[in-house]
Amino acid sequence: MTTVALRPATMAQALTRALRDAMAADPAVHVLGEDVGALGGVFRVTDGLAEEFGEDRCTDTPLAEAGILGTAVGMAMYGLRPVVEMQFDAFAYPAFEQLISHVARMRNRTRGTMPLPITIRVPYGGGIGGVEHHSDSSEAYYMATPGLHVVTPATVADAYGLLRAAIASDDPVVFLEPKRLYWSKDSWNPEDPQAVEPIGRAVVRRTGRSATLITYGPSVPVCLEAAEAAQAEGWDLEVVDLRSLVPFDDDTVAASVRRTGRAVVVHESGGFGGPGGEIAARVTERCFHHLEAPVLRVAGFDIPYPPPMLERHHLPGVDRILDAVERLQWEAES
Amino acid sequence: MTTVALRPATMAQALTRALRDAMAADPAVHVLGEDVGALGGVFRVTDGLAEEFGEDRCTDTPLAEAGILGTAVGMAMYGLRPVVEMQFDAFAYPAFEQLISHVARMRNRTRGTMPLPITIRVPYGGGIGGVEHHSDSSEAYYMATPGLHVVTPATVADAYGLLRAAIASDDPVVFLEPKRLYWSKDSWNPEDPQAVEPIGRAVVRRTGRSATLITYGPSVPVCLEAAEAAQAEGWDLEVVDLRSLVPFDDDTVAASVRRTGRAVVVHESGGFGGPGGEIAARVTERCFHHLEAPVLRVAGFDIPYPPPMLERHHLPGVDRILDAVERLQWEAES
Amino acid sequence: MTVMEQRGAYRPTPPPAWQPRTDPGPLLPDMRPYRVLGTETAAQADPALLRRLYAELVRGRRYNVQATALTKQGRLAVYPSSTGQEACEVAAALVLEERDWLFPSYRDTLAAVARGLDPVQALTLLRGDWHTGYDPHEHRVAPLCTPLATQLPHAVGLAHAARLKGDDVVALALVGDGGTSEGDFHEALNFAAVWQAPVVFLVQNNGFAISVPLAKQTAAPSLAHKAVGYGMPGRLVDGNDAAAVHEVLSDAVAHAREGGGPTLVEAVTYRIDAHTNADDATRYRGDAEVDTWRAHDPIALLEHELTERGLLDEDGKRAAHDAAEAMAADLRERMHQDPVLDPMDLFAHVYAEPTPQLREQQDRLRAELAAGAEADAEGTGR
Amino acid sequence: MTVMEQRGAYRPTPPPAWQPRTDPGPLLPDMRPYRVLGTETAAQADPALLRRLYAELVRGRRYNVQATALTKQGRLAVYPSSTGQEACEVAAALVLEERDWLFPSYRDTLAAVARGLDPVQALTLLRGDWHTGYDPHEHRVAPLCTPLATQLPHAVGLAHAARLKGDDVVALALVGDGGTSEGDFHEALNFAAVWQAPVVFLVQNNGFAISVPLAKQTAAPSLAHKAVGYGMPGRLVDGNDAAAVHEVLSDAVAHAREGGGPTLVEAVTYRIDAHTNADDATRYRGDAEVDTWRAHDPIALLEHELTERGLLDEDGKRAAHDAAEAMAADLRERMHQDPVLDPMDLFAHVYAEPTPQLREQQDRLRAELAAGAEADAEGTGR
Ligand SMILES: Cc1ncc(C[n+]2csc(CCOP(=O)(O)OP(=O)(O)O)c2C)c(N)n1
Ligand SMILES: Cc1ncc(C[n+]2csc(CCOP(=O)(O)OP(=O)(O)O)c2C)c(N)n1
Ligand SMILES: [Mg+2]
Ligand SMILES: [Mg+2]
Repeated sequence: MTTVALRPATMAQALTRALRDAMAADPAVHVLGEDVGALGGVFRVTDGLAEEFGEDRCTDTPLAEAGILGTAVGMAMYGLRPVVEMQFDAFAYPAFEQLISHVARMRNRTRGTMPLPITIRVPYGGGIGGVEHHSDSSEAYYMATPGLHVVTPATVADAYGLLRAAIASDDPVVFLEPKRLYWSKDSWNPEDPQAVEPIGRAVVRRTGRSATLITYGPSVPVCLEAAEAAQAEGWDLEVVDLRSLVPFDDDTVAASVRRTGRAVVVHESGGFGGPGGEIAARVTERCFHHLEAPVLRVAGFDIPYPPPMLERHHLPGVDRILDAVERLQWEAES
Repeated sequence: MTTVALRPATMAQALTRALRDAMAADPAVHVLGEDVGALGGVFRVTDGLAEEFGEDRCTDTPLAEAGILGTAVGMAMYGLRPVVEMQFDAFAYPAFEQLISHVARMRNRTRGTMPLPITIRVPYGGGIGGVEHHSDSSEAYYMATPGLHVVTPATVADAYGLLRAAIASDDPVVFLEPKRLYWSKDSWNPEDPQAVEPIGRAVVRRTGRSATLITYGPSVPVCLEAAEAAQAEGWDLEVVDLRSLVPFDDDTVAASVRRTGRAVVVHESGGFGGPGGEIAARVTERCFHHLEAPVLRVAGFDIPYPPPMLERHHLPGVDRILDAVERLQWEAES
Repeated sequence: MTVMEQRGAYRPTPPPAWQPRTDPGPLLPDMRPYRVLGTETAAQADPALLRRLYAELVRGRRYNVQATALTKQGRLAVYPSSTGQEACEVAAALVLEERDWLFPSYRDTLAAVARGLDPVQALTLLRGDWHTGYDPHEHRVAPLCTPLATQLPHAVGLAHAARLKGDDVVALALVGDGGTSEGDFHEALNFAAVWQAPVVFLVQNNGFAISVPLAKQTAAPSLAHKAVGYGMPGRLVDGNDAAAVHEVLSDAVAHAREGGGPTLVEAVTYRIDAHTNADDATRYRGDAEVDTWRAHDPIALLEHELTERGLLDEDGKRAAHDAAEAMAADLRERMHQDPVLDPMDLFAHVYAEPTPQLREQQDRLRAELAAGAEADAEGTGR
Repeated sequence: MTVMEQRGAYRPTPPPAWQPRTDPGPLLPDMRPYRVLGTETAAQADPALLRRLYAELVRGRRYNVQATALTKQGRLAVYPSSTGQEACEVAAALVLEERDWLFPSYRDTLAAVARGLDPVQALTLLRGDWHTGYDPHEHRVAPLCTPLATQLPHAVGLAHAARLKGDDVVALALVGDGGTSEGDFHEALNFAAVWQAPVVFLVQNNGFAISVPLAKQTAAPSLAHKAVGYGMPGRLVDGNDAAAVHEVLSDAVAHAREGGGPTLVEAVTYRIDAHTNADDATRYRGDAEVDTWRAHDPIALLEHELTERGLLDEDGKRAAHDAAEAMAADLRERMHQDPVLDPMDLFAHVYAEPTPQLREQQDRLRAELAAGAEADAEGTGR
């Protein structure tokens, strides 16, 4: 085993590095979006790319999200691999028709002759004090759209690895970047041959025996924190980071819940019609006779995302997770 | 009890009647959409309205769904009650930004001072031999959007009653009309004072003791048929027609499942990330200790809607429902 | 900081950054649709081209008639006829080189066929056995597009990509008059102009969007006038005059090929048939209007010109007619064969590799089908 | 039916249905932005109006400076300054009657304030205590709109509704240069023209959409030229010339009020500050460009005119300045008070009546808050 030099970086930096490496490796990779050029994106994720690869490879588009995604479709039809940046979650909505009616379906419509290797980067979620329309968790819409992969990293290393995998994928990938983790820091080595993560595999971030917290993206660190806090109350919680919502890693999730017998799904997105329902339902289908309690959900409320001064009441935090764990019918335990 | 004269009508006719009665009752009600005027809509639901109420009350718009919904927002801001027709499910997608970012949020954004009483009629679902983009089941998107009511009738009487209620509601309602039930016929009386159904109440369409089929819209008749067929195999199935996905009638659904101890959710929409996950999860949360088996789901496949010649393989039919019922772990029964 | 400090110096000049980005004059279309047939310009038209156009128009009309008949015979789920619009359909196909790309809407199977696509493949969507019946790369024809105007940004992106790669490729995108109202029309034209992409937009203004007449769709002087708002030239042409449409489109394609950027062409034409076989046009228009347009029929216009100039005799007409009948007979025969379908295809192309979830569903359907086949064999069934 | 039977008669006339729907001539904007200050036209301007504009500009600039300062003091989450654009903001507010409606974007809190809205209420969105800080009906100011161009169809719908009801109401909608690229811009202008709705669209072309300069946004001769594609007049005006903006907008509002339909006005101006306090403008533009615009400052232009004509002396300046300072002091003081927030409001306005599901969530939060308060009181906590 060779020793690899680890370097500290933020998630935003890891994403930039992933884009840069992908562009260097394959001239077909083009970045386009609003303010991705000279400005380097409002979150600076495309910083330096226009300078290094030229404006034809990293292009400031007119402000029109359907136009951005629609032209990316045409570019992909001609063999390019566009990486599109949607500036904020809610500003991807104008592109939904292109996404649902074309991006997700083109391969299928054409019996596989016209795949669309498009990566759609969407900074998502709250916790950054953004005013309305800047903090939506829109993953439920993407999950309900067959033909898309839906991926979201929670660590610096995964940000790099999964984005590389997304760009390398011959299918469209909605790549959800948790805004409030952009500035999270960690040590990681992009030259590690294992740096590129296959899409579709969940990972157990913390092992435990009492119950499983199933989560992804911005809620992963919160769940890890909750697991630490739970230790003090005598619960040994396992934390599964899904990483990929589509495809869904049933095996990893079900194996964990079969071990622990209890589960809570945690996400920031609204609960009703959100990802948690799907996850709880499929876990229950697979682990029914192992479950000591129904799979519970801790999610954002079913309300439009709150204004900055109230968002802390909305976001699933440690206490709310622990409350749910407490409701997992421990009395039933013999 | 007064005797009421029942008249046979199709669901499409009941919807027309609901629009006409609502327009006659309240001059603020305006219908707008593509081809809703002289043509009477591609499904003839607005037949005769332009003639009776004038083109200012029933207006053919330019072809631009965001424009239709966006101008409806402005009309509602000025006190009108627009009823918008989206020509087909997939053609509502261009209006998603207006829907999610404005229609669903305006009341909340303005602390209740600017409610938007808009009804958005969306013919949805398959089974009519439509070419691509004409048969989507898009209810998962609407369910995941707080601020909307999501309603869908399965009977002629409900089509009338729920559409009247939707138009009367001070909140935006996405009114999903099951395309393949447009020509379903039944007897009903619009003058019956109970004709207007409150939004948010599920109804038990068939009582049974063995298991509950939870369904809505186009799948209701299929479930009733399945229940009849099941009788022969010794299962006495209850069928719950949700009618309203938002708000969700937890009480009626949970009461049924507590009685029967088993449940299958049936819908045409794709399974993954579809309504069934939410429904199964919330039923399980509420009825865990009454359940003899996990709540199962019978749904469309997780694929883009098939071409007409293959759609019968995709749509949940009687056999698939009975197969699911069979998997409800009857052996476990003492 | 006070207000006074913030304020700038005094310079009562015009706003510093402003200058017209383009001279609008050359972008504006003429106020009358450009015509060739029946005018003096016709004398300059290439006889070979006119004869070719004639043969294609006759074939195109026959194709429309045949496809409409197939709906009545239950062989097509639906058919949006381009009867009356054949000059546009045919010219759109003929002005392109092999390496160029065509972006058709649902109404433009004829353009795809005129470009070389097998008519049966072109009709697959409308027969209902699959969404797209051909490999788009083969004849460089994008999938027939149903959601209005959504194909336009695709054409722009493809043309832009080709230019970035240094390839000499032009994209021609078709859209209806109604489709110009969609946001995607606007966004596509804007991107095309900003990027100077080699793309040509052809609006077939056939007077209606299903039942909605043009006057309820736009208040613009013409749809071609929209071009100026994007900084591209707009051209207005008689869409039933095949020679005129061919010339205007050829010029636009050449302009794009030379790096001149996009053009918006509005072809004024008329939808002689109903929107589709499922539509009842009598609900929104009278016969009289249709008749005025029948008198301006694209085939009649061209036939008259060719006959007048001695370029077409009865034999020539018969030859075109016979070729059209042969195509129709072949189409009829092949469309009367049931397509062979495999339900398992439903899962084959959703992703490069089916997800584990799709694999499960695939297995379930396979088992169902096997059980069904067995039951059928045994003459039983639930 | 054969092809021959299908074909129409011969009539080599122009396409029957086609006629220009409007004469494009009068719709086209002039090629230079309209100016009043520093030109001969200025002499005809109403002195009272010019003085009023001056006072408002000074107040507006002070408001921008104050709001920017509040971001540094942590009292605003974010502030998109309209420094340099005050002439547009103020004129937009002043040309409207009480009963008219204003549709601002996120950058237009100043227009809302100039229309009479309490500055603190106008800043609620940007402070972050709620999404909209005022009842839109009170001053007929729609909620500040963040998703680009989405407010434009709202303005059209409202104006159309008012006209249908027989009310004399005009809507004025503000949008940025970047926002003109969005599909909603297109759809809104098209609906407005087809419906002849009494609405005026004011594009503040401030040169940038965050970092993206106009040349990457459009290739049009001017943004005002887009008007012709909708069949409405386009007007180009020097957006730093308050008298000119006021005149052009007044004309457009009067035109709309008289039933003449919509107008598109492009005001050429410049965003002196960064996009918001969070933006770093040095990444995409140089000081030199900003300086040329500082020299074309809207206050300086007007002040020079007024001074030259003896309409403004030092006392007058002082009075305007003092009024602005008073406004700023009041704003500062009130913005330094913490807003009183009730987390339960999160559930209060999602629907007219909370759903059963929301009621449950509301109860849960209430219990959490009570538990937290108890824990706080006991000095404990998890
Ligand atoms: C986004 C979208 N909305 C609505 C429709 C339904 N629709 C199909 S064709 C049509 C009319 C289109 O008219 P036009 O663009 O003039 O083309 P034509 O049919 O006349 O060729 C409509 C409204 C659609 N296909 N896509
Ligand atoms: C639909 C949408 N996409 C993206 C954004 C993010 N965004 C906010 S302001 C802005 C630039 C807008 O530029 P412009 O319209 O010129 O207005 P200005 O900010 O210059 O006043 C962008 C891209 C948004 N608010 N809405
Ligand atoms: Mg048309
Ligand atoms: Mg701007």
